[in-house]
Amino acid sequence: MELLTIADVLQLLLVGLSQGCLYSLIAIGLVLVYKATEQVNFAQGEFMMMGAFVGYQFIVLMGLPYWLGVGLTLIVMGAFGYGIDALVVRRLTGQPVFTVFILTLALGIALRAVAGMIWGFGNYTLPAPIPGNLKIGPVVMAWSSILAILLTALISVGLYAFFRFSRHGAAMLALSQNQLAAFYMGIPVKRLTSVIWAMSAVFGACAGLLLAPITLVSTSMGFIGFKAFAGAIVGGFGSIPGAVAGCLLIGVTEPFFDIAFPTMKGIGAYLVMFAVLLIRPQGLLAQIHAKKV
Amino acid sequence: MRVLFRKSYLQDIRLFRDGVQAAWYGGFLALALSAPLWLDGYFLDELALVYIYAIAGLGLMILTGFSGQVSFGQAAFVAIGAYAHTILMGRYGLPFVLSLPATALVAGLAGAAVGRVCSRMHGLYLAIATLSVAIVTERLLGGGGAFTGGHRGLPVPEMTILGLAMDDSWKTYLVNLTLFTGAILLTRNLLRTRSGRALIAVRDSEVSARALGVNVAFFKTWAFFLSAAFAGVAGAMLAHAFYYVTPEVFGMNESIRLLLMVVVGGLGTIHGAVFGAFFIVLLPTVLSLIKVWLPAAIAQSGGFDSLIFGLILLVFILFEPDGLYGRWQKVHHFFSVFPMYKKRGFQRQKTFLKTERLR
Amino acid sequence: MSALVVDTVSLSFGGLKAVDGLSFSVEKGEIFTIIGPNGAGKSTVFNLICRIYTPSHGDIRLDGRSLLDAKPHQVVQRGIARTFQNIELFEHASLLDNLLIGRFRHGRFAPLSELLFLPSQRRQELAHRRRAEEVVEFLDLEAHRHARVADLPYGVRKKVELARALVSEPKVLLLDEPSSGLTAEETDDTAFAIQDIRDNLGITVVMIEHDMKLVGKVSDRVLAINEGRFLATGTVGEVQADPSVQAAYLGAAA
Amino acid sequence: MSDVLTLSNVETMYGRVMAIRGVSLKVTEGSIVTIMGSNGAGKTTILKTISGALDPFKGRIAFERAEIAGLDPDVVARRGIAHSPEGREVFPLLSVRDNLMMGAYTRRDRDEVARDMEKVLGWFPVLRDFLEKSAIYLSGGQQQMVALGRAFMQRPRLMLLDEPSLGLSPRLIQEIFAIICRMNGDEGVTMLLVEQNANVALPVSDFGYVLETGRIVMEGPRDVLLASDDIREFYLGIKGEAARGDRRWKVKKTWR
Amino acid sequence: QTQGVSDDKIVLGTFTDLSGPLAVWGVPEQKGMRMRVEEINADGGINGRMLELVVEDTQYQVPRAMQAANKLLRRDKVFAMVGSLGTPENLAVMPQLMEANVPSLFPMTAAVEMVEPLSPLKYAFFRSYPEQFRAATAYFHDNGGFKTPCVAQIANEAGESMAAGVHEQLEVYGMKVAATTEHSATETDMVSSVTTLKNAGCDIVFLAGSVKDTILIVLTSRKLGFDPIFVTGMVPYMDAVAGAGEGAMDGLYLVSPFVYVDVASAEGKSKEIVEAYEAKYSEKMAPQAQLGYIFIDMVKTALEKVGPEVTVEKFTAALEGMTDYVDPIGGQHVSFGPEDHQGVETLILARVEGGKWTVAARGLDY
Ligand SMILES: Nc1ncnc2c1ncn2[C@@H]1O[C@H](COP(=O)(O)OP(=O)(O)OP(=O)(O)O)[C@@H](O)[C@H]1O
Ligand SMILES: Nc1ncnc2c1ncn2[C@@H]1O[C@H](COP(=O)(O)OP(=O)(O)OP(=O)(O)O)[C@@H](O)[C@H]1O
Ligand SMILES: CC(C)C[C@H](N)C(=O)O
Ligand SMILES: [Mg+2]
Ligand SMILES: [Mg+2]
Repeated sequence: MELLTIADVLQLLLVGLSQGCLYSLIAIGLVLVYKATEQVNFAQGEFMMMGAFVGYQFIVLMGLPYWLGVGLTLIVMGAFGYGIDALVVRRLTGQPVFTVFILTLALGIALRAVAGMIWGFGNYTLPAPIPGNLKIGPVVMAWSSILAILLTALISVGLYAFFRFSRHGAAMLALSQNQLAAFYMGIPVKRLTSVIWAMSAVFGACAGLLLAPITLVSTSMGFIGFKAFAGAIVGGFGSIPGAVAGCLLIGVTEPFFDIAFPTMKGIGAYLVMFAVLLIRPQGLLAQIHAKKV
Repeated sequence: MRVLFRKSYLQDIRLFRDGVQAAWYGGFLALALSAPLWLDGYFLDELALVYIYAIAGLGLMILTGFSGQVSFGQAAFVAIGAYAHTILMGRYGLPFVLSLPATALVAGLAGAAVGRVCSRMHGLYLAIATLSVAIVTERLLGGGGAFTGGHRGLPVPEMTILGLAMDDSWKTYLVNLTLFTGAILLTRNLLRTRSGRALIAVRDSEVSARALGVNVAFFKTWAFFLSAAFAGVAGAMLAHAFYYVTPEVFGMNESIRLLLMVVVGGLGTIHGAVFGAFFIVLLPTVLSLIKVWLPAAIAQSGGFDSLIFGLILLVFILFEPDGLYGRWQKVHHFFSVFPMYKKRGFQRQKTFLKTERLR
Repeated sequence: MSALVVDTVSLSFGGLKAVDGLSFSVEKGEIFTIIGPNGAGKSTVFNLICRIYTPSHGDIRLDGRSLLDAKPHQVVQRGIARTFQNIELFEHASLLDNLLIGRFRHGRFAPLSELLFLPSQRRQELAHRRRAEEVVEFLDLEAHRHARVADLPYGVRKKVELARALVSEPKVLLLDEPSSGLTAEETDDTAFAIQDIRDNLGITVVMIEHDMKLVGKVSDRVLAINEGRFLATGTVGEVQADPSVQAAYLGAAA
Repeated sequence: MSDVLTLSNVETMYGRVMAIRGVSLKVTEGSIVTIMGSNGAGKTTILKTISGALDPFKGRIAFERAEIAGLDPDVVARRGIAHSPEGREVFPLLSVRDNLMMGAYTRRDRDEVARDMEKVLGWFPVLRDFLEKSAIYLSGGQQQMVALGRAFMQRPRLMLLDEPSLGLSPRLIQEIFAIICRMNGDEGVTMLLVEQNANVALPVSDFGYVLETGRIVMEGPRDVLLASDDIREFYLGIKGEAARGDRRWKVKKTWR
Repeated sequence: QTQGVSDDKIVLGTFTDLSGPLAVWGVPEQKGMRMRVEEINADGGINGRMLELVVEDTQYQVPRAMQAANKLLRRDKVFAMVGSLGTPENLAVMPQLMEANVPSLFPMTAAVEMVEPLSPLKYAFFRSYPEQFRAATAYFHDNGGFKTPCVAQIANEAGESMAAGVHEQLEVYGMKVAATTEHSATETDMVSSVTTLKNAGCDIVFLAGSVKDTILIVLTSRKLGFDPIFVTGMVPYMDAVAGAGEGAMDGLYLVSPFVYVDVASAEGKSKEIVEAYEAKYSEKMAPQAQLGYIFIDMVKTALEKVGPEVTVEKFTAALEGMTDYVDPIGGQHVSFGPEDHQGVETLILARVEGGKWTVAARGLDY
């Protein structure tokens, strides 16, 4: 086998970076819900899939202009996320997080089926937000990948500021740590939780719209959520910078792993995660703390 | 309402709470044993499958329900069991009665290895770590070349026990029933002894468990060992039921299904594993039986089955977070106090969560 | 010989010196109380003894043998049992199961015998159960025997913790605020229980307590600390009379 | 003076267990009321039912004449009831400052909030050293201070305090009750206290209730209660001549 | 009395993927089958017996296939299994069928084991995956040739046996696969696989895969400026693949044992069927639907030959005697014989042009 050229390495790094950013976008949705409510949304990948399908509906099936379609998709998905919490997840307020975890697993199954029944089980193409590629010498990068990187950076910084400086951000942290006390403080726990779900569905939709041109729209595209999960875990589940770092780590190492073991493509992410957890069982930026007794 | 008078400590220790309960279980066992007399092959096979899944479920229950370690990788151990058994019997010619315990040991050791490595992980971290074990195992089995038969897998040798060919539904049914009963007994025994309680201690408070002398890492590993051994036995029996083992059989989906099973059944109870197995195994069957009555446009559309499956699970978790067994207890309570039942007498009070980020 | 010796032990969290060169020793069969203002480092001392933390300096000895080479789960083997200030019970298990877990150190890991529930196992279980029952009776917990611990009121849970520590039959019992959350009457009962534990069982008791009435009633010796450092020691009367203790801890009307 | 809070015939259940069996009580404006009772009497349950953390099975709860039974706790909190719960319930991973600021979540008056913060730090000067420290690392008593301070930061009209003295040093207990009196006197906050430490609580209260197994068995103004033998013996721990003295009245337990 | 045959009906069973990764195959297949069944029944059935088709969804999961098969065999008591989808699923179910003496007819997979070892109960429609890939290898070897053949394989049984065909045929030429990559079905990004292939300098890549991965590999290669010959087997034979990426799939080759007849190019009887399908389901008749339609039609033809008294033996004898069946849509010749249980004997080469499949060559072999 030939050695990789510098250009190849660059290319793979860039691909890893943009793939990592896509993982991050999904992971941010996941971590956001966790950070603010300590619920784990196993259906985040399916939220992303729904976002892609809704975009497909507006942009391809209904033929709306791209950015109008995107706007509508984000609105619809925001409402969808809010609704999922208000109608379904909220009923489990106070149940162990594990129960919510399982609930979202079932939700994922149902969402995949619903999407398939509405849009079919095939693979569909959705145009890229900015078509075409950026070519720098031998290295090619899709404009939409660059957009993904920018968006991820923007969202991470925005969320950091939100949790750091806003009253509601702090309230969300509080409610994830002690629901009863949060209620006692007069924090509208239920409404904030739904808002968080809406936000995470919107981020999921962004990821879906950006991912769609790369991997096609299909009911199974949500499986990428597992890798986002792995990334978030590597970073220390619950930390947004951690999630981004973890996803980038996984995104960047993955292609090199695949090249080294071409017949084992796809498991690199999990091995990296496992390796990190062996050394740091709580991930890079640990979110689990020792209890004081 | 039946009131239980305790007259000796043994009452809390022995297998059944009282004679009435013993009679119930005896009745169930008799019913199960006699099933081949009044059920046709189809239902026998389905029931056998229920037993097999229940064995795997009991294993997962020990791990997740009792020791509190969420595993998304149970299918990996089922797979290891299925392959170990097939290879031991097929390639090394071990007889069934030796191969099965050996399989349990192999799978158990694999589980212990994973458990040992993961003993510092908790909750979600552990869940995803074990999920990756399942994903990687599937791929490794597929890439295992001649030893595992690659993606094509391996044909499973006929089941012969001490020279008797198990070539009929009722025979395999009885074998599975026996193993299932055995698994229940072992689990029950575990729970009424010291190491079973250690698992519960680890689940509820590691700090306290340590203060009382429980070696937390060791017992986590032990739970993994037991659960994987159970899974291995289930895998071996699944292999026989499927005639053919391929890596696909034991993918991530199967892991998720197993976890859903114990949750729907009711986490943390032995009954839960059994109820869950009935639910998960028989639901598709029931669905396809009732589909006949539904309008074709709905019933024939792709996705209908998974939609209903997902929705039923959803509704279940929403309205009965304690699982099927929890529901059963309520029904039971209703009948035992029948004329005096107050609807809100079983009201779920509001509960509130505290962070699980503290260990 | 002293049962438990804490020898110039120090520990800091970040820049905060939680325990700072603290020494004391507890005699066998003594009821020894540690008092001190909130945040003085009392619970931290217990955590150090139980090996939850490792001291940055100093040594802790039980019956002359250093405890520092023990892992947290081996401390109870050496004969030290404890309760926690914030209650750390096995919430989803019954009271009895909590006590039976307390018996953990009196048994061996015997997988086959356990899984098959051999007759020897049955005998052991019966013995554990009898032991647990004695403690239940001793602390008047009969009514709650089969209740799920999570459903019990605060005060009862406090007692369950004491019971759980007791069934392990320790040589030294560490109690972190045993009377908090109890009424005066219940505090009295606790006082008698602590005395009985010492008198009848010969267990050495080290406790942290803020209720000076209880302290006065049961303690043989009292140690007052503040900011991780020694303040005063002696009988209750002596310590209470110490002006620095009065200023830091007791307040005006003590 | 009007009644701020009235409970009539409240029953609360846990699953099938009835913890409160028809409790009626009143809290008049500007007063301090104490509920006493032994372990498991249902004191915590009453407070939780008032603040909406539990739904009553039966009965009515009126706060400033509006029905609040069955409302969500956050709604009740915004109506002006602060609850300092049993077991402290601080936000473990937030800093002490954020914990206190959470108390002021519903308030918009920044300057007032800052002034209240100073007031709280003045009452509990130790907290000032730990402002940026996560609450989980505080000692038990320090957490209790955070919980009390946080409830005060809500600027409630009615404060429910569940065992505020739990785990505090004797000196702090005196100080806390002094603070409670001050809040009551200076800020006009009405107080409903649950306290084991009746020795300190009762003398500062205006009125008291005694709860046994979910029922109110005795009630009266402070002076009446302070004079009652039963109260003196069981809740104040003051032994009368005829009572048991320092001798134990229970059979001495032996085992082994 | 034969299982599944009563005075007024014959029950057929199938398990397929209606909501899993291969629902793109299963859903149209099922529709095509149902359409033919309904037509037959509307015409008064076969010798007075109506056909009944019981469909089970497996989601492409073996355990569910096992349960489905168990139900079809024992509860519905089907006379035969027709067009059941999936290699691992069929492999797992086959022993049960044999034991129950139920014929396995035209499973929707081209695994070799669907005919081998020869059994009176096993009949396949397709030429197998290895044959498809051997023929593909042979075709490109003979027409233009290649130096560095590579394989991009999906990590499952089907992918493995497709790749095996390439290996076998290359051996004939004394050549070896230069590079192999293996990806799972849920993979979303193929850059690394493509880079591996590109670095190995492949001039032909055999895509031993499924639907989505095929599209992704081709699209990614186009993006990275990697332009070898891409050849695949029958699995991605559908419009969605040809049309993906707005023309980017042009040039992709595919070897298939059946012909996809587009409504535009159809004529005569074939046109009628395709149009009837479109009218009924208001969607284009996918090749998978066409296969489903043909499968049932073949069963009907055989049953008609059997006559009023239907037994498994008579039925299989009729199938073995069916040497002159011509499929009503693609016009392909299908023949069986006592030693030959594989229906279609020819292979065609299709190619994407202008976002559509066109037949580039017929009669491929090796
Ligand atoms: N794990 C920790 N990390 C950081 N600081 C800690 C930790 N544990 C204790 N501290 C600090 O150490 C000091 C002593 O705490 P400790 O819990 O020992 O107090 P205490 O004497 O038990 O007080 P109290 O009577 O209130 O329970 C406190 O200031 C506390 O904030
Ligand atoms: N979650 C629960 N489930 C079932 N029963 C409960 C639950 N919580 C409390 N109880 C029961 O309700 C009764 C009242 O409990 P509560 O906590 O109100 O008592 P309390 O007076 O506050 O006691 P303490 O002084 O110990 O805090 C007790 O008998 C207790 O066993
Ligand atoms: C025709 C395809 C749907 C078959 C599938 N690739 C399999 O062999 O499993
Ligand atoms: Mg303390
Ligand atoms: Mg209370």
